[in-house]
Amino acid sequence: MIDFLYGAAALLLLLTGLGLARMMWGPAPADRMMAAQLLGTGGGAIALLIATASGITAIIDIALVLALLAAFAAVALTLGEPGTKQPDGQANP
Amino acid sequence: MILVDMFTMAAVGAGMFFFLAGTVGLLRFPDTLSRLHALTKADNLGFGFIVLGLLPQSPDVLSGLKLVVVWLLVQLAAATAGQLIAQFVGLERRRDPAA
Amino acid sequence: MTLLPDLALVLLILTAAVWTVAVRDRRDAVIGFIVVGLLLSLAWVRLNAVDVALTEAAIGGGATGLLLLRACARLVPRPAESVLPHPAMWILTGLLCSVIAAGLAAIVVMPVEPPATLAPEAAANMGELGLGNPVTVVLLAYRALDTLLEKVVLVLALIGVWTLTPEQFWGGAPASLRAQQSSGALRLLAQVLPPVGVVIGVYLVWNGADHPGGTFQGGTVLAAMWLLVMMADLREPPEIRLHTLRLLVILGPVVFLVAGFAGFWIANGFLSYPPAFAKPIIVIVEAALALSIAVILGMLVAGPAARAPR
Amino acid sequence: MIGTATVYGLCASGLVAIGLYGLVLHPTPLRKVIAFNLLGSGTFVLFGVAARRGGAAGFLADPVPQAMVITGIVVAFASTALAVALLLRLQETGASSIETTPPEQQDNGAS
Repeated sequence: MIDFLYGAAALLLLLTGLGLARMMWGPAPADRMMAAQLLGTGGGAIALLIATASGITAIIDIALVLALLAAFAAVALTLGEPGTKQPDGQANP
Repeated sequence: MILVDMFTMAAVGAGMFFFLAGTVGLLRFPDTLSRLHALTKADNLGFGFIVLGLLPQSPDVLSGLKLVVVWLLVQLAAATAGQLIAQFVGLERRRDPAA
Repeated sequence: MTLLPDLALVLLILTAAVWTVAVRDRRDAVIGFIVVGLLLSLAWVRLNAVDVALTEAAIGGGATGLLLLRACARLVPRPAESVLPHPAMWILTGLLCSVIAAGLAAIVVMPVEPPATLAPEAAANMGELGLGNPVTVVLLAYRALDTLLEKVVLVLALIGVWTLTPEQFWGGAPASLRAQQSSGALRLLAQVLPPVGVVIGVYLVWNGADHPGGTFQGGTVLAAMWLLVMMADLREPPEIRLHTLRLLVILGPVVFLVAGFAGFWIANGFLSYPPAFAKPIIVIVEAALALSIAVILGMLVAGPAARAPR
Repeated sequence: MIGTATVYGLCASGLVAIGLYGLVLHPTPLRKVIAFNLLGSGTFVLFGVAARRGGAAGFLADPVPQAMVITGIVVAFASTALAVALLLRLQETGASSIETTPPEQQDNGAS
């Protein structure tokens, strides 16, 4: 069972790692952010698998923090670029 | 005991399958919004199945509870991030229709 | 255990790092840096450093990414950005960096025997204090002076940021953090997530006494929740002249100092605790520190005042 | 025989080199800040390797380097924030050698 869980974690790392190709290809910033997003949730799942396999339950807390902040980068992306118009017509400082 | 382990293997395996589908979709789908669709599948179903599979293996009630909380948080984050990224794509397209 | 997963993880980290440095667009570079941070937190798990992994997940994946993306949103790109140094410079720098990497790698491959460790000293401290997390023991008892000075550094950094306020805006509020486009989804997230996040932050601080976690991790999570509320435009950043805000900023270091000086007459010297009360004192200090860290990190991201006080 | 710690030690050396390269060669300050953070992460991982090797007295890893790294990560964040604030102020005052930004780069609520 433990070997299975470690194996699953390794495979998951490989899968989410393949997602990094999308980060490099892009082409839009949104595509790159999606790769980061996949890595955030994939990393959480990997942490859960390792936590269960190793019996160190504290690792679950890492998944907790990763899940809590998973949407954070996507929110920060919407802060925009300088010189773009805001909805109320003012230029973004 | 064996039954529980089999359940875990099946559920984690199903979770891996959805992560695989999500990654393949993220890499192979032709445009940004359909890639986003693939991603949210991995987030929701893949993560959900893995948590479901790990639940019977959790050593105490608190750990199990935390697993469920993690899953709920990922649900919320995936849904919101999906929305926000889609809005961001729309915003970029309006600014620069060529992109 | 085979080393293959570790090798794969290392390869991913290095690929993402190279891409971060090599990519043209600076916002893409920030995304690359966030990815490196996420991967590194997994690496810390493999290095058996769960406390550090928590910190890296909270700061590397969350707070630094937000700070840098916000910088991208406010800094106008300059035309000089496309000017690159001469190719001979690249090659020379590349060679020099490879030499440094090779030197570090040589140190890593040929380790000292037996490995240097201070773990037994830390363990000796642990028995006296009644805490279960060795890293917290080191942070708040064995090397408490370092932690205290680090808090002072945080306060100094915030003062440094605040001194960059233009004359006419002194005392006012930092620039708004609101997103480019108001969004129902974001507002929902900022209403649902903070209650859960605050519970998790407090849990990390409380749990930090005996298990991985602690003031930094909890404080960062609290700061992240506050920033989320500000980004969703539910709250504006507070004016920096507010006395409550300034009190909260120095609360942690002051409580830590008071506990430290109290050590002179209730125990045997600066920053030493009487064994009977060590745990309650440390928990109180941790709570105050976490609150201060949350406020300081939030205000560091918000930046100097950008509008006149009302 | 190469152990887990060694693998991550090599990773750390690579990170330091990559970060240093970017720090030296990138012309823009913001990219330098990012590269500097990569360099810092590499240094932290080196500490982590030392911690993992120093696992003794019943610990999986030496807690002292771990505590130093946690302190380091937080200080690195604070200095990054200060650097970003300095860059923004530099832009506002237009004090850089290349003046391309209009001087009124201030917040909406300024008026």
